[in-house]
Amino acid sequence: MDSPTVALHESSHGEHPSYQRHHFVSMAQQKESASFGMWLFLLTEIMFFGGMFTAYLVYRNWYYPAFVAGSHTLSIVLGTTNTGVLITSSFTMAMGVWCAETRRRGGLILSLILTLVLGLAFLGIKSVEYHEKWVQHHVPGLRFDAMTFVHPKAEPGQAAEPPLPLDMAQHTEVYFSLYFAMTGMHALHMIIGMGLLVYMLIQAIRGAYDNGNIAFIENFGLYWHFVDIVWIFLFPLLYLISRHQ
Amino acid sequence: MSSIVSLPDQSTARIPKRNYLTNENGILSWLLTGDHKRIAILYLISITFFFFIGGALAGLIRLELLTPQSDLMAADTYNKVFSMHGIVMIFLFLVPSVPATLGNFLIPIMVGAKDLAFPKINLLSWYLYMIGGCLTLWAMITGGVDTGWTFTTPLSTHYVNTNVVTTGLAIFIAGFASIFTGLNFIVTIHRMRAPGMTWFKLPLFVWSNYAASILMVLGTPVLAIALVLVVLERTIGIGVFDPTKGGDPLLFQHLFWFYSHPAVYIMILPGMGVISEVISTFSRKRVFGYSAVAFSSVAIAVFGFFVWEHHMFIMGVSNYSTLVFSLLTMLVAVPSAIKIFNWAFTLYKGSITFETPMLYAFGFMGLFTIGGLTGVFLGSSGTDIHLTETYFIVAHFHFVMVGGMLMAFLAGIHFWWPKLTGRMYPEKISQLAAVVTFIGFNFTFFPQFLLGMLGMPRRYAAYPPEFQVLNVFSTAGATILGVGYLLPILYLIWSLKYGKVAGNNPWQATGLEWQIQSPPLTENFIEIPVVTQDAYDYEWLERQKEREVTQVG
Amino acid sequence: MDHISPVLWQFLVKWLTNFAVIPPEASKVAPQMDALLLFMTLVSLVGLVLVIFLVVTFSILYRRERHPVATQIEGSTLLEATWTIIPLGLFLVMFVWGSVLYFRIYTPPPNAMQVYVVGKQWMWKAEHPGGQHEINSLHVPINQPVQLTLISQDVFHSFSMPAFRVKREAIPGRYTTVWFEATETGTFHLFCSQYCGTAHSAMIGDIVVMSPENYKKWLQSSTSGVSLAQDGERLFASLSCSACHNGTPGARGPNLAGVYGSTLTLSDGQKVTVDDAYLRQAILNPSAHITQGYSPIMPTYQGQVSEEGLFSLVEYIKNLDSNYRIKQTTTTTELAPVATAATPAASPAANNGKVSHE
Amino acid sequence: MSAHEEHSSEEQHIVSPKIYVLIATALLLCTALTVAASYLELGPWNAVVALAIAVFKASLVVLFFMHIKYSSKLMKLTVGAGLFTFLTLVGMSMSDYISRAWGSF
Repeated sequence: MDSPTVALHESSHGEHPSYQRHHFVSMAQQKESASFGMWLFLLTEIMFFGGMFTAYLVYRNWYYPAFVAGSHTLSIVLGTTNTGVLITSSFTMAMGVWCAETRRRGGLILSLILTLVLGLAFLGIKSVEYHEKWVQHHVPGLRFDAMTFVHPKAEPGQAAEPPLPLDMAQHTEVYFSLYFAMTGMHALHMIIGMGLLVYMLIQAIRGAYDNGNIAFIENFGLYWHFVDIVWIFLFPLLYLISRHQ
Repeated sequence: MSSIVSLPDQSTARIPKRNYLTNENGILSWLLTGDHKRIAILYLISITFFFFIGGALAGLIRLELLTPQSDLMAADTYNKVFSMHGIVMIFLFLVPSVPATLGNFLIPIMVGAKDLAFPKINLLSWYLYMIGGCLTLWAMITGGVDTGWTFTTPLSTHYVNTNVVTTGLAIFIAGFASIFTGLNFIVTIHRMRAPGMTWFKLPLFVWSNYAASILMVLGTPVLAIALVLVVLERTIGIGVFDPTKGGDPLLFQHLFWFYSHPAVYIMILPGMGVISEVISTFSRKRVFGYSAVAFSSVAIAVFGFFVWEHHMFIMGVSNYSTLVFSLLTMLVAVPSAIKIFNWAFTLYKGSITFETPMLYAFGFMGLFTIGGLTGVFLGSSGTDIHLTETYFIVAHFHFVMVGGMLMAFLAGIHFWWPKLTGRMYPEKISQLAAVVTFIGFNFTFFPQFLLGMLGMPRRYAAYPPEFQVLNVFSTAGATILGVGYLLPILYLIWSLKYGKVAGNNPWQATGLEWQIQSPPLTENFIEIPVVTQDAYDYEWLERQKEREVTQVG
Repeated sequence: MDHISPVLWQFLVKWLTNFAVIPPEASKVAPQMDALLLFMTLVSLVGLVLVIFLVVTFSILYRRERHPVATQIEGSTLLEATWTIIPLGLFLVMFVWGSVLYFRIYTPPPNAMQVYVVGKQWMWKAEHPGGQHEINSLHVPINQPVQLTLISQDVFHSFSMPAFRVKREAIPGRYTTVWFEATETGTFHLFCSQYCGTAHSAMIGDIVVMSPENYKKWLQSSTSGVSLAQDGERLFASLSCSACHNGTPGARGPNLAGVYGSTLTLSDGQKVTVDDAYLRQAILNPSAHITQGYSPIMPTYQGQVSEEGLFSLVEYIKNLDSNYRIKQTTTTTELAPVATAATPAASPAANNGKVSHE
Repeated sequence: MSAHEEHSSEEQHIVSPKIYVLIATALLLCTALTVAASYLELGPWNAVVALAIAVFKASLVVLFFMHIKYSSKLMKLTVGAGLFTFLTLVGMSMSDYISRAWGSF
């Protein structure tokens, strides 16, 4: 065949579903493209958080005692709970995708609601933690007092943390800067995700996904799981530094 | 002088009635378009606008440097002018220049697709770019920013009170425009190729844009987070880069250059793609060592991530990592050398004509060779000590970015102008413009190499009087260069109405884009083509023409 | 030449008479740098000429008029390998040569004379061990290795001396060092070459290289009467450092006499060499620099001592001998005889830095 | 290599909910494990264990929740590329920070 510009008829694909965009040859191509595009977007997200992970690694090595002390002011109960909440929401989202794939509208709506509720719970717990930091003067820049580490107060029912020398105590501000930057960016991703969840919920109730056009849900699923993965790393890095001390 | 231009009979030729420009009318049909070709045109208009803003600022810089004293403007005004020149030129012109205009227009056609994979995201990319651009202008009008385009901490976070936050956000937003463009290209090139279009049948323009897209997607977010941290440090005072709080200001530079060095390749790689197309077409020959050129693009992209620290050799990084990064820098120079020689040998036993795009391509080869080789001066850590932070650096990256990229951009614009608009640009005056640009460029930037050797630091509003003569040469050259850049915009606009009708394939080139009408239909291809020929297969093209003749006959 | 405007004419004459492509070679490393630069320039020229030659020759030989039909060629592995390997080899030579130079410039010899430099918006402040302070200028003797220890008080600056082919950034919060040995007397440019804000281009000064005799005179005429180490001693007392670091048995802090240059074991088991940078860190961030066997009771002096004061303290600790008195070698009066020693050229090493270590 | 012909035939792989339940349980267990491990005195191994568990958890999410196990080679390569660049950023940056302590000059 010596005629490249002559057409190849897409006879194999017969009728196209209504939601297939005109420039795609087939539904499979559209689907693959969408999820590939989503993955590439997630790569940019990896690198976005990557910058902060690099900073974390540098300063953790430099100011290890400050990182330990800062980490010990975080509530391990709330942190663990939140990890559980987020993992569960990831699970409900995965179930949502499954329901959408198998065209179970009721299941999809339920999964989305559960995911939304769990996401809200996560943010709620996070805001409790943030509030606690604010009360304790642990918010870098705005309300920070290194002396709380030089003269640590004993929590009720617990022994006081060992005091830090002033110079190291001052470096806890670096820890909290990273803590707020990393969890803040993570929370921002959660908030964006919640907005999308509400949108999808409305669409699902309207029955927009009943025809099998579920690329949006699948790709959102990828996004949501990615947010979960970020937290899976943030949790041990921020909460679990030398808890045995 | 003979040429390969084969235009249709101008008395009967018409621009096809139905094409992407005439498909819909009204301003909204442009602002809400999903058509990659229209978005390319939107991008073309906007980057030209920003190019001339950046160019005007460059003119101010050269005027100020005419005399040793800072007499045209005060030092802080000068600082704002060169900062804005850098920011506008890099983030609003060079990064999107070839990919967002020519790439947007051509990549889907070259791979045989009807559009990019995500038309709406493509449009979103343009809007993000415009928001970023307008914010930058807003920052400039309301007081400017004087950190330089590098936003070095702690200068940017604590020691200036100009619009760092606005500009930082603007670049953050414009960065996402670049990410979305790159993402779209990668998906399109992977997923939307026409039947038979294997990787090694792709034009080299596609390869080089693919490589650049990888850098955009993986590099830009690191710049984004670095800027976010700067903004947070400036507004609420967190302490990630602040040395008084225990932060390391060098960390910012690590993150910044992790993007901003690969950004150099984001800027130059698509330009190299243009050169491959142009040189092949005007020497009627397959690019010498197609796969070497293709792989060298990818090699540049991959190695590009491993060399960023050469911007920081004298800044107190560890000597040992300097060794590593210097070595890797030497390695990244090799693929560029390969490309230059492969292009030169593409001419060997070709059948060469000298239309404007080819002249620009020759200009590119000369200037990029100089720019690339002087890069080695800076990559070798010892000589870097003497030459860095001087005008040598300025000359080096202008040779690469302006002498290289801008030449390639102009080559590409002229080369594909018939495809974009359906009309030819006027040949004689554009050849003149190419020559004027080349001469003006050398006049402007070559003296700066000497200034750098002599040790004149960059970003100086006032300088010791002994440097004046070379600065006067440079400013004089800049006026010639300015003329060289004004000419194309004038005659290209003129040609929109009065240019000759170009026909489908005025250059007798082989790419898929030349086998369809000019300007193309909105859907590019009536039927998706099946590709059997290699890229740059001029014998295939001849057979095609013969067949058409016999069929018509 | 009346058709050229007089201004332009003047310009050209001035340029042609003063034309230079490199600044004066005024340091020991300058010829070495220029040799490498020359090598690179030659290689680049050969490369450039080769590319131009190929393009021009092919353009003439294979232009359409002469060669109407192109011969299709796939490529040539042999040729491509050639222009991969030869540039790679040349670049590697440049890498090795450049790295040798880099290490040479950033590794001060042990006998170098010390000058401390603080960069701040927008001036350079140089402090000599003898207590001479100067702003935006640096006086150094000829044929004598000089080590600069640099720090910035605010933003990044860069101490650039083109005539010596040497520059180094002064960065906030950390010492950097560089050294040079001037080989020519005269006045040379000093630039700040890292953009540092509004008056960046005004942050310039002079480097004055003097003969040993003139340098001695300059030292005497510009002395402040208090050497850096003496100033450090005063600070050491007023900050009550001596309360713990007094060298007595049972003192709460380690004995600092002779600590400079030694290897310490820290409380976390790490071994460190005590240098300027370490001393500065130990004063500002003591808790991470506790010598093994001592308890972490030292308070931080962050914010209480200026960068100049830190230099004084460092210089004081460097010059402590066992009875906590500064050695007299570092005072201005004592320095002079060393500089005018009988064979100054033969023993540039015989300067205060060397002597004080013995 | 051409895209669509290959993949149009490939049917969408639907992961069964059983696997999701299994993975979610594993993730929750690992969370408990990592908390418990942090209370053990392991010296420098504490960080290693915490990171190893986190990497394991993340792999589970990527492979099963995000269907990479059932995806094309291209997707696997994409994930690999992201990981590679991330490690480049961290590793090459750390090459400066780690070796700064080696030599004072």
